[in-house]
Amino acid sequence: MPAYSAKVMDHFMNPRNVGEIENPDGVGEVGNPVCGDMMTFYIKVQDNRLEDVKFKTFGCGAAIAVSSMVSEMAKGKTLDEAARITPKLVAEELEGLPKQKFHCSNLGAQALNKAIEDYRSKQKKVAGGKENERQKTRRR
Amino acid sequence: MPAYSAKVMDHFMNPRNVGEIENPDGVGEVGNPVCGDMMTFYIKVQDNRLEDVKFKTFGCGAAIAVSSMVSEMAKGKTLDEAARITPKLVAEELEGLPKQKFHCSNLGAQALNKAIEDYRSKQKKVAGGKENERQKTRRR
Amino acid sequence: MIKVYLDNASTTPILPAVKEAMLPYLGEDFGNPSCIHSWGDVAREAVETAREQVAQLIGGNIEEIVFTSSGTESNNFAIKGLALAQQNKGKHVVVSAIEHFSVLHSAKTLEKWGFELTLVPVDKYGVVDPDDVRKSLRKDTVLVSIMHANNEVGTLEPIREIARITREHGVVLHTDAVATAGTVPVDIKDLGVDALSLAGNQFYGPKGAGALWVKRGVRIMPLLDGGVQEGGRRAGTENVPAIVGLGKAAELAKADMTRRTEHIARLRDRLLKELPARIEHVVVTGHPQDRIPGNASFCIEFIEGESMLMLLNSQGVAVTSGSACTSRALLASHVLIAMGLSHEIAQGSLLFSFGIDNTSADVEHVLEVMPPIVERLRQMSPLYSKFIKASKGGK
Amino acid sequence: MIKVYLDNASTTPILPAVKEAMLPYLGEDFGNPSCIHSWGDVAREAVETAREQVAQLIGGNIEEIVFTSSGTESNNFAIKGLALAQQNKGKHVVVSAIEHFSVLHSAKTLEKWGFELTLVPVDKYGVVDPDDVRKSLRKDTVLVSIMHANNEVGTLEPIREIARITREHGVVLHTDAVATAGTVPVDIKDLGVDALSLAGNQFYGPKGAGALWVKRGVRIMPLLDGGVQEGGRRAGTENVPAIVGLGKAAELAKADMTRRTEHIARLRDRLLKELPARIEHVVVTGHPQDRIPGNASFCIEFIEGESMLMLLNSQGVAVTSGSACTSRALLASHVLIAMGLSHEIAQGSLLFSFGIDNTSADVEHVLEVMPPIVERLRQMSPLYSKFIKASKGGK
Ligand SMILES: Cc1ncc(COP(=O)(O)O)c(C=O)c1O
Ligand SMILES: Cc1ncc(COP(=O)(O)O)c(C=O)c1O
Repeated sequence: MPAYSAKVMDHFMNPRNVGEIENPDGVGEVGNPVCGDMMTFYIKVQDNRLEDVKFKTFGCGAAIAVSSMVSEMAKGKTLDEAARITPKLVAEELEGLPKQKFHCSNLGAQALNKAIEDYRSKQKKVAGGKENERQKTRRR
Repeated sequence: MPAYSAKVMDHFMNPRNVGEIENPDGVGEVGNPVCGDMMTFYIKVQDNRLEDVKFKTFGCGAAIAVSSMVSEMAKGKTLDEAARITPKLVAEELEGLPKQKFHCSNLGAQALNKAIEDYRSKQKKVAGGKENERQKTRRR
Repeated sequence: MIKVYLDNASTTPILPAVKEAMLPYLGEDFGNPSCIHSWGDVAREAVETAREQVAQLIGGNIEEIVFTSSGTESNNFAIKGLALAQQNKGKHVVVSAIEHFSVLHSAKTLEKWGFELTLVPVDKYGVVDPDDVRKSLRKDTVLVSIMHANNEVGTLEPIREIARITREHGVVLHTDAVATAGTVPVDIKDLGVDALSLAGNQFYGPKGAGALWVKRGVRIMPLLDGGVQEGGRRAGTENVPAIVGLGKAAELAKADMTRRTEHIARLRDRLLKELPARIEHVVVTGHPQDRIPGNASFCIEFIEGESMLMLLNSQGVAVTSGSACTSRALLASHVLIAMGLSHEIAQGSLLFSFGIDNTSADVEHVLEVMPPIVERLRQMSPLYSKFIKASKGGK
Repeated sequence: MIKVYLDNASTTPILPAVKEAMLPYLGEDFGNPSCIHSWGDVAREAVETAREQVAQLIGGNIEEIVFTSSGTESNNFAIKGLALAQQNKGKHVVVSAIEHFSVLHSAKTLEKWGFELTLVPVDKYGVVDPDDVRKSLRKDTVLVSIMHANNEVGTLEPIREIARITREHGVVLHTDAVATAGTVPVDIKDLGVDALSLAGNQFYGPKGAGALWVKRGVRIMPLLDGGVQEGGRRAGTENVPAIVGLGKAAELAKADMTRRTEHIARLRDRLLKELPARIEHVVVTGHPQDRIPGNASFCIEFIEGESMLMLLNSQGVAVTSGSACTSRALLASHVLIAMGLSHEIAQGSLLFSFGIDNTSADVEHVLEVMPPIVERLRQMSPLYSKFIKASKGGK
């Protein structure tokens, strides 16, 4: 292995929160197959908290482990707390990543943030527009 | 060893005809310590034949073996025959020499030839001059 | 746990007889071959025997063999040394787009040194068209290097035809035969090349010994300057045990080649046929027929290579993905891209490379563990879910 | 026949514990360290352990160690790689006149590539004057390389003082420590150098593994292009068994250095003192005190080295003459000539190099067989007869 920690191996072999959320409150997709990794994060928000987080990832062992770890770290946190999950924190929680895999932790944090942003931008539209009610109904 | 043949090793370990000849009929010295090898050949001529051949050599194993072989090949030959001892013949008699030692066989043949030339040039002087008698006496 | 080594393209196990041959030189016979004493003699004779064995393997003369430390060194030596030795004639070099990085990056270094470089393309099977080589030649071309077979997809290149062209034009031709020498018949006269790289750890010899064969009369500059070892072409105390091992491995390879090839190709053929039959969306890469016997290479769509390797490893199976072993992970193999595959598909490359120790049971094990691994990763893959949704008629 | 190996400067025997450590990697643990599976893991861990052991030996950091195939490769890599990496800053390089050919000829290759080269002289003991290094420095000097100790005459160089000067001038300093690392304490911080070469076969490790230590932040161009092994600084499949052996040898050398040095120096000192006492016209070469512990080097007047080696060998004694092992025979050692000896005297050079397996009996054997050998060759030598005649008052 590219010298992965036991924690990375655990999250790779037993990834938490794999999957999609039906009618998610936010979706964040980063990366692409050309650069080798692609992650999609789905979030469900309840009372400003991440009630559920799921992901799908195409990529190396580190990409999968990072996705799993990010999802676990984010779940239950408030949106503001979750937005403060940095690549460094993710790598630390995973007990380190090989140098050439640092970008995976970047991607993971980015994907989560994108999902949060997605949720927030939708919220803004909701607050400002009359589709308010229609959306609420659809999202429940 | 630099891949010396058994014959070379034999002539190196038991060199024939090492030494000097007192009052030689011809002396040939070639090489110098800068290039690594130096040979001095001494010859004694009787009835146009090499009655005795001796050498002193400073140099590598091949230089010593070549000197010994040349002395052995030359001994008993007529001057003309001896002058036809080529480096190639010497190397063949020694069952080959490593490439980087070819020059040793050149030196050996050269030294012998120089000694023969030395003898011949002295002879010319003798034939042409009046020191004829004095030289003869000294040389016997 | 079942352990199945199917990464013989990365390095092979060392044959017991090869190890045995090496041991004295790690013990009593530790001498330096350049030295003028009996320890030196023993070491020198061992090296010269190995040189004979390697020369025999490829049909060369002993003075034409230069020992190196690896296939990589042989290739660096060839590309840089042959080009530099001829730079007064011209500064243009031609290599194929699918060369091993040790050739490709050496050629790039030549570019930094003022040479011009032409990369010859390949078709979808990874085959170089000799005509493309012909077209690439210029007045100032001094070197062409085309590999004998590609290590990732196994495709054999038409070296004979290429050699005919380079000979016509008086251009030196090097071939990287690291993936073929000791595995399939390699004869330098038959191929018609001027220089050829090989490495012992590709045919059950040790790591640490390779060779470059350079045809008599072809000039080359040393890569390693220093003493006059290897006829002044490669300085440095010879790695005697590894060279002895390389020689022994060459001898055994020559003697046993047909049997080995048959055994290996039989196993490989089953995998090449069965894997795509058991798993959907699998692309076989490389040439359908003209490939080295041990190579079974695929791209598994929608998933990425490293994660497959890791899950296969958890099932005891050792394989490699694209050029994973020599490139920064995550970059898709330059070989597959040159063959026209998309990055997306190239990321899912997987190379099973068979060796003489493999058995039918190994193939069956792979055929058993692969489908669930692929399934599991596809379930995780956003690309796969997109594909499924798209094929169901959209989101 | 008594067999006495006194050529440890050419290569040392391999310690049984070193061989033992290597064996698994010639057997089951044959993996390629770059590979992503358990065979790769085992090999990679072994290489990283060795890296730690080598780093410890010289006080460096693990990421600063690059494994190579030999001292020669380390030196080529250092000289060419450090100079090329800095050529935008300047193209002037300084090395001493007594460097090993792997440094000297690398520097000459740089000259062909447009660099300028200054050779710093040495005194009669082979010592470089740091002030000469200072004077050689120019605005465009990018690299200085001075060996830590000379392998032929054993003289230790004032690297610390030289490092002070190069640091002042912001010039990169490399030292060839092949003759010292693993033999005497070598600490890169204490020396103050920027790069340092070493080789395992100089301290009871195997042939085929050396290392270059390059200080963090110092740029270097690869000599071997290709894969990303060794952090992209040295491509090619790692020679795992040899690297493991180098690591083990480094560990043992560090642990056992004082005892080894005392043992070796004691034997050496006796020979240094006794040989000139028993044979007339013998010159001790190298520095009287500042020399590596195993080195006893002489010039035996009026006779030539190779023939001495051959006769010594016939008495079971293995030694070397000047740079016989790495130079074309017959050329007098460039080291001795640089020290001011005449070609005539330099031709008679003889190097006895002691190792941990030598005993007092070995020295006594040498002292016994040497005088008749010298006598015999002198009787054959035209130089000697000239000398005798001259000292008797001429012909
Ligand atoms: C075709 C080819 N060339 C060169 C090499 C380089 O060999 P090494 O990494 O042993 O130096 C390889 C290695 O697998 C190869 O397959
Ligand atoms: C000082 C020094 N540098 C470099 C080398 C080159 O080492 P190798 O021939 O093992 O490559 C040697 C070899 O003895 C040496 O003594």
